[in-house]
Amino acid sequence: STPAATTAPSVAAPSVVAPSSGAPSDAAPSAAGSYKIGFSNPLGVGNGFREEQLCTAKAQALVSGQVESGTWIHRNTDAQGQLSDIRDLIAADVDAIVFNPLDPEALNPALDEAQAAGIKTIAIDAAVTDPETVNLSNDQVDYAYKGASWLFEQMGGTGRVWYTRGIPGHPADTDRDEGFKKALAENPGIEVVPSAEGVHTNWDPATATQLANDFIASGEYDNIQGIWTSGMDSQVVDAIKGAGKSFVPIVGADLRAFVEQLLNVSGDYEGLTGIAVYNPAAVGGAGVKLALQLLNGETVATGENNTVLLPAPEAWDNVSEEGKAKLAEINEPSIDPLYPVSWYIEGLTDYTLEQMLACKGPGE
Amino acid sequence: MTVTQTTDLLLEASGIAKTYGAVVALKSASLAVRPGEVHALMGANGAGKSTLVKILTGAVRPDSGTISVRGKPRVAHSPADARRGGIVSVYQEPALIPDLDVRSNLRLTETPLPNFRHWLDELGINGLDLGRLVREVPLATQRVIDLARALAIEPDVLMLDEMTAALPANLTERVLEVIGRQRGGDRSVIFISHRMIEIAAVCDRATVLREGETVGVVDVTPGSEERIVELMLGDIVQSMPGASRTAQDRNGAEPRLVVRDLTARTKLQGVSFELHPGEVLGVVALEGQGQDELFDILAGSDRPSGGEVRVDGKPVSFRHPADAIRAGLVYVAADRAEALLPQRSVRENIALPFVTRVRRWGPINLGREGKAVKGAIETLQIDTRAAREVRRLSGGNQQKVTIARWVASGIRTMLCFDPTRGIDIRTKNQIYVLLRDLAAEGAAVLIYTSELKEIQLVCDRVIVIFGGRVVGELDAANADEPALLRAAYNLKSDALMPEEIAAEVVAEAAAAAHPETDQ
Amino acid sequence: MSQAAPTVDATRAGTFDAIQSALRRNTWTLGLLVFLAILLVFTRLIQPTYGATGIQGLANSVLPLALAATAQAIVVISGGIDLSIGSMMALTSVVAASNMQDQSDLFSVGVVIGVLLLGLLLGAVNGAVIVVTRVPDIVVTLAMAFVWSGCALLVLRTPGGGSAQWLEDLVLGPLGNEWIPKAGVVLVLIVAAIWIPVSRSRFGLSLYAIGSNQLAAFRSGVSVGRTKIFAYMLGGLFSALGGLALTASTGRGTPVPGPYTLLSVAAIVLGGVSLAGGRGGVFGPLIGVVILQLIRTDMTFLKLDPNLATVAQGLILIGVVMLGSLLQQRRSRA
Amino acid sequence: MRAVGVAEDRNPWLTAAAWRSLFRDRPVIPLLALLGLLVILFELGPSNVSSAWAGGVFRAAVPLAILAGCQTLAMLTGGIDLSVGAIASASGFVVATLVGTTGLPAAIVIVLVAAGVAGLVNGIGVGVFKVHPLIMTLGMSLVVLGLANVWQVQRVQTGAGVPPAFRTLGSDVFLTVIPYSLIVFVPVALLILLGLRRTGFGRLLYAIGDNPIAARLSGARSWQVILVLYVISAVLAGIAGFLIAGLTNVASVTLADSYVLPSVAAAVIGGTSIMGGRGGFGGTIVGALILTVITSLLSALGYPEAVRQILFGAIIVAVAAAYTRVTAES
Ligand SMILES: Nc1ncnc2c1ncn2[C@@H]1O[C@H](COP(=O)(O)OP(=O)(O)OP(=O)(O)O)[C@@H](O)[C@H]1O
Ligand SMILES: Nc1ncnc2c1ncn2[C@@H]1O[C@H](COP(=O)(O)OP(=O)(O)OP(=O)(O)O)[C@@H](O)[C@H]1O
Ligand SMILES: [Mg+2]
Ligand SMILES: [Mg+2]
Repeated sequence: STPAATTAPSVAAPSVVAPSSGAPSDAAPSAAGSYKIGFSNPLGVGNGFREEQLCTAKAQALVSGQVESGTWIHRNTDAQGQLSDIRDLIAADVDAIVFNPLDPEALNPALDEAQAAGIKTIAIDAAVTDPETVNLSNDQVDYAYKGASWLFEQMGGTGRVWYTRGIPGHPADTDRDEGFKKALAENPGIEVVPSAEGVHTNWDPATATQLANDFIASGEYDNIQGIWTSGMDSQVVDAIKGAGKSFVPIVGADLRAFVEQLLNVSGDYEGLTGIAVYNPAAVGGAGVKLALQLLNGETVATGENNTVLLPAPEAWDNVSEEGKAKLAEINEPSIDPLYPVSWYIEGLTDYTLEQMLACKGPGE
Repeated sequence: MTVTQTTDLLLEASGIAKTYGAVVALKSASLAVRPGEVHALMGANGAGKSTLVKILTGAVRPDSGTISVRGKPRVAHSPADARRGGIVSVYQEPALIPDLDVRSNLRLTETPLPNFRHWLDELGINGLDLGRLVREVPLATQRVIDLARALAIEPDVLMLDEMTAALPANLTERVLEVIGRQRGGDRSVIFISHRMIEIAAVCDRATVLREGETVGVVDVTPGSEERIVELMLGDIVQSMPGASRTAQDRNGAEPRLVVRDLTARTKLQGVSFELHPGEVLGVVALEGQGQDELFDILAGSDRPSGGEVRVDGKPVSFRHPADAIRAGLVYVAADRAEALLPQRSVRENIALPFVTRVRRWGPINLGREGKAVKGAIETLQIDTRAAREVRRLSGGNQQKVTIARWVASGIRTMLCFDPTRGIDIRTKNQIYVLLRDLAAEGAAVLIYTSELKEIQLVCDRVIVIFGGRVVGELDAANADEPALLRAAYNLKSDALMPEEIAAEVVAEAAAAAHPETDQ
Repeated sequence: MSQAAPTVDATRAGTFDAIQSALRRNTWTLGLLVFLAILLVFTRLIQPTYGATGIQGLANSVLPLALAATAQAIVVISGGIDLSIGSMMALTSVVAASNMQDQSDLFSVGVVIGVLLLGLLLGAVNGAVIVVTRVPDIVVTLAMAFVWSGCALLVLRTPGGGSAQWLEDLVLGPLGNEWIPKAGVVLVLIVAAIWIPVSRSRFGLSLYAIGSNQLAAFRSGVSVGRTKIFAYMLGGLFSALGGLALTASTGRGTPVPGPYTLLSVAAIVLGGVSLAGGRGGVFGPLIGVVILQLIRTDMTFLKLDPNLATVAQGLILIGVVMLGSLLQQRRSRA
Repeated sequence: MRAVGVAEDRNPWLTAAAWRSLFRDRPVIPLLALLGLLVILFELGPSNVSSAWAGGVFRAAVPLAILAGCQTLAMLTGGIDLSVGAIASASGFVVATLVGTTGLPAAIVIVLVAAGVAGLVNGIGVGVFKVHPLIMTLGMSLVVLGLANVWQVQRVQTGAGVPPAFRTLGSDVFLTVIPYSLIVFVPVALLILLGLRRTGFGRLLYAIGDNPIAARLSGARSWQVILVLYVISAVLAGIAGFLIAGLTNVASVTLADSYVLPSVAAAVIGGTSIMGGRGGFGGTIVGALILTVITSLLSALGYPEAVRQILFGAIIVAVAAAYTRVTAES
């Protein structure tokens, strides 16, 4: 099954663009390369975004042909644990470490040690403050701003919004909060519940569902006009449906389950309006590609904070006809429902959908 | 010198009472110790000796009573407090910390090391490695260490609670010698032992406790043993219903239980006897003569190292109490703490054996169970007002529950280990009658009792165990208390044994009782 | 009648015996050391570049868990168990981080001292509640785990704060020789500085005493309740040190407890501390922590799924205890 | 013939002894009162008690109550089962990954058998090798968690495929109050309640926890009981895992981790003694409800997580101390 071939060509987004499935054929796995890549993901085992991120990284390492082997550390731990994982990778003598940081500052000592050992360090999905590390991230501020602006507009600029967030202290969560607050400042009629700080789902689907259930059960749900989620979207929608309440406009990410809810594929989500903001998990693959570029001595243009920003996130709602069409296009049925549908980033990743879904790195 | 000294006593206690829940350990105990004497504290098992010692040394708080040291009221609040006041005890149970080495144990109690070494030498233990962990040191040595530690503090009053029970002969001798030398100074020793010979050897006076009360103080002189025993036993038991003794008809009937040459390490050395249906066989022994092991083996809790046990003619070998129960040997423990589920109801306690086998794990037939339990409760006349939790029953009723358990499930052979310990006379009578009734219905009963007067009331026959051997067998008719006591102390006839022989026998018995696996 | 030789077997004192008994008493720790050495050799074999950097990383990785394990060891030796260690670490870590951020060095020294006192206080509360209510240790400390982590969230809702530079420098990098990690030196110094005097003191003996046999301890004149509270206070102190280690190594305070409570139990059991109390020391658990971490590192080198390291830790834990109880049963049968 | 207690003469409600015995013998009644108080607080405070709210509370309490049931059974014997979280998570997760290939019934059977094997190993460790239950089940939870993670990496799936049947069972509510999870819970609860009271096995659980020596002397082979106990506990944990997966609509390998400590707490609050021999499932159910209502109350009042945790802890200590006091031997 190669559904990518049918949908990909028609995607003509300006920023995050689908490659044609044939595009990366020139980068088909060649003889094993010489680099060793280390990868560290410290949490979200079972979280679709994080799983897909790992798979894209593996797939990119495979198709690059330059990677001899990868050491993939994908487990739930704390900042101290990620420090120790990065140190293990240093000791394992890898050439580059691609990691999703748990904290913007905590990892700096280990990153310094890595650089001292001649290892390239690339933070993906969120930034660290270590000056030598190249950060490759989605513009999380803009991500939040886009979705929130759409939501507040839907609400007519007034009303109460339930604000659910990710992991407290996580760089991406902090950035998204900034974007959300920016949109909020432009819409003085909007009130945030339960508090301006929102509630944290820890990007854990189970926690998100629990919070939603509690929120609905407490009766507070009846007093709100909109919901902003940090990617724990389909869980909230299902909780609302489970409680038999009517939907309010909701902001989510481009996870397939949510996209399908917005498209009302199953017919159970009549009346649901919402917007899916792209948050490509392919940042994992892009990170590996970037690491290889650095290893090959290519110069990479970075902006402020030594950061390479991914193209501005797209966002598609199910209110406009254009949005509906786009949602239908990007809905990629072979992808796991909890994975983001934006499985590639034009120009920054080279693998095919099948390679991503196979989730195998070099030598595996 | 301005204040008139009201007493020349070193330690005086009076009206001491202590109850543990429903158990009265001490009712009204008094004790007066003069300076420079070795004072024996005597009493049957459970008379309250240890409790009194614990109270005097602050290990236990009395409910009431007064204590004074050198004429001044002084109540110790903890053993450390008592030690500061010059009162130190070697308790019945070892008080050394098993996981610390000897040196650390000494530091813990702030014992002066040279003194300790001195006393250790005196007590006959040379070259002890102070770096050894206590749990690796043999029990007898532990006891001596405990004693040397106490002596090293040079206390005013030193209490020794059955300190010699676990010692081999030569150590016992040294200990007695050392204690004897304490006489005449201004320090005193309170000495507890069940061995008359030791009392006679070192003690000046003896205070006798019975059922928590001081019943007399005796000067220890040759011949005073009889007087002490008399005091320990109390009045002759009030009229009890004469147990209906069925005529014994053993002809043809196969013995229910045959024990041949049973040995258990050093504790049992070739015990043999037979138990017949319809018979109540008594076992009489002093503390620690191997009776515990005998009952443990028969109940399936312990394994013999040699010999043979036959039940209904078939040789048996039990690996678990369940095996013994299946063979029809049920066990009533003396220690209710071992037998009862304290937080469960009377019903659950009685019905426990019903459900132990895997195929009885399913739903309980409550009706049938209720009937069986009710029957047993009625048979034993258990007061069930506090039936929800067995621990709230009185001691006697608790003991009845442990028996009722087996009555409810039907008894072929019952092993009773001191079943009337610490229960009242009425309850005792009920239990005696019950045992006779069971025998009359064809059950066989083996009963060890520390209350010698029970023997004639329940038993048909009695065997006496001493030093792990059966040293005598008496018919119930001849088994009056003096006779039994003499037999139990292995004293032949009315005359006292020559001292050397007695010492040897005691030594042998002690060696046999030497529990090296403890701790 | 008196025989020449005493029937009681009392070994003669002698240096040989002393060494022998010291060896026998520390068999487990020595065995662990041997195992660790083998593991290091194995590590070197599968990863020939493993060297000074690896050791540095190892030391930095084990520091917080090592301190947690020390805390747990002390409490367990005294016959208790503390399920609130991870929460106390979180609380002390956020208190340290939130007060140290952007402060002068002098002030941050004050903060460190304050945090250590806080650790003592938290431990004292744990111990006092146990002694006063007579509720089993495991229930009280489980409940206190909720309380302390709730308090941590009150101090900092999200990871944040900062660490004084000197504190970070204290545990980061080598000390002189590249093979000597500061974190390791600091760990050994701290543990030795606190534990050796304690264990040599009468109080230390009391700790073992109440864990070994409470009744005998009481009769030996030990104040059981007070000793128990002290044990938990020491546990609190080491938890605070663990919290400071977290702050120092990450430069932040994190209010959500890490996995330290349960891993500390695993580490002490591996390190030869008996859960029944009274037996073991703190150095065995320290080696245990290093072994647990090194196994994880080796799995990384072998490119095995890091989650297999978790499986291995569990199996080692179970295996060790089963072995221990088998030996115990054999000994008591013999 | 036997006089009834003195309390008869006076108003039984006024004597301290009467209160003591109420707490001691019927802990469920004061617990229900506490629950009622909390519900009234809820009504007075943030919001109105609606049937939907009740439905939500029941739905959330069911998996907690089942896991607390595992703890209750283990605690009655003086044990504890810390592996229920890992087993529940793994069960929910593995069913979700298997259901596509094997179909639901087969997946359920496979998973419950696997859970039972984990429980069997627990039981062998605790019952035969006499490993401390805390260590045994902690080790087992590490093993199960690790294996589930490995499985996850092997399968390359998020476990998103929570079977619709589980979703209905775990999260749907009938007539706004009655969650479908009661279909599972009621039989399970009846089984535990009756099993503890009316079966030989239940009696033995209490007996072993109350006095293992007495149980042994009465002919019970503890290891058999403990073996079966941990198997039952693991299977119940597996079932709870299905419900949690259904409740959250996701299956992840850490799904039920956050339930472990509350499950112990619910059992303790419900009056089950961690020392064994005392307690029951009735109290545990109320304990689980109390914890759930507190959570709901605090989140409705807008209190942060911090306050909830502190309150949880305080309640556990207070209730446990009260039990210790009233059940202490007089
Ligand atoms: N901690 C306790 N709890 C309940 N009952 C106790 C306790 N300690 C002692 N008793 C009971 O108090 C009574 C007196 O016990 P104590 O130990 O003083 O007897 P003793 O005279 O020393 O007997 P022995 O010669 O057997 O040592 C016994 O019935 C005993 O069962
Ligand atoms: N805590 C309690 N709760 C309810 N009933 C109790 C409680 N304690 C004792 N009882 C009941 O009161 C009665 C008297 O008990 P107590 O223990 O005082 O008897 P006793 O005189 O010591 O008898 P025994 O000699 O058999 O020990 C018993 O029937 C017992 O069941
Ligand atoms: Mg009584
Ligand atoms: Mg005594």
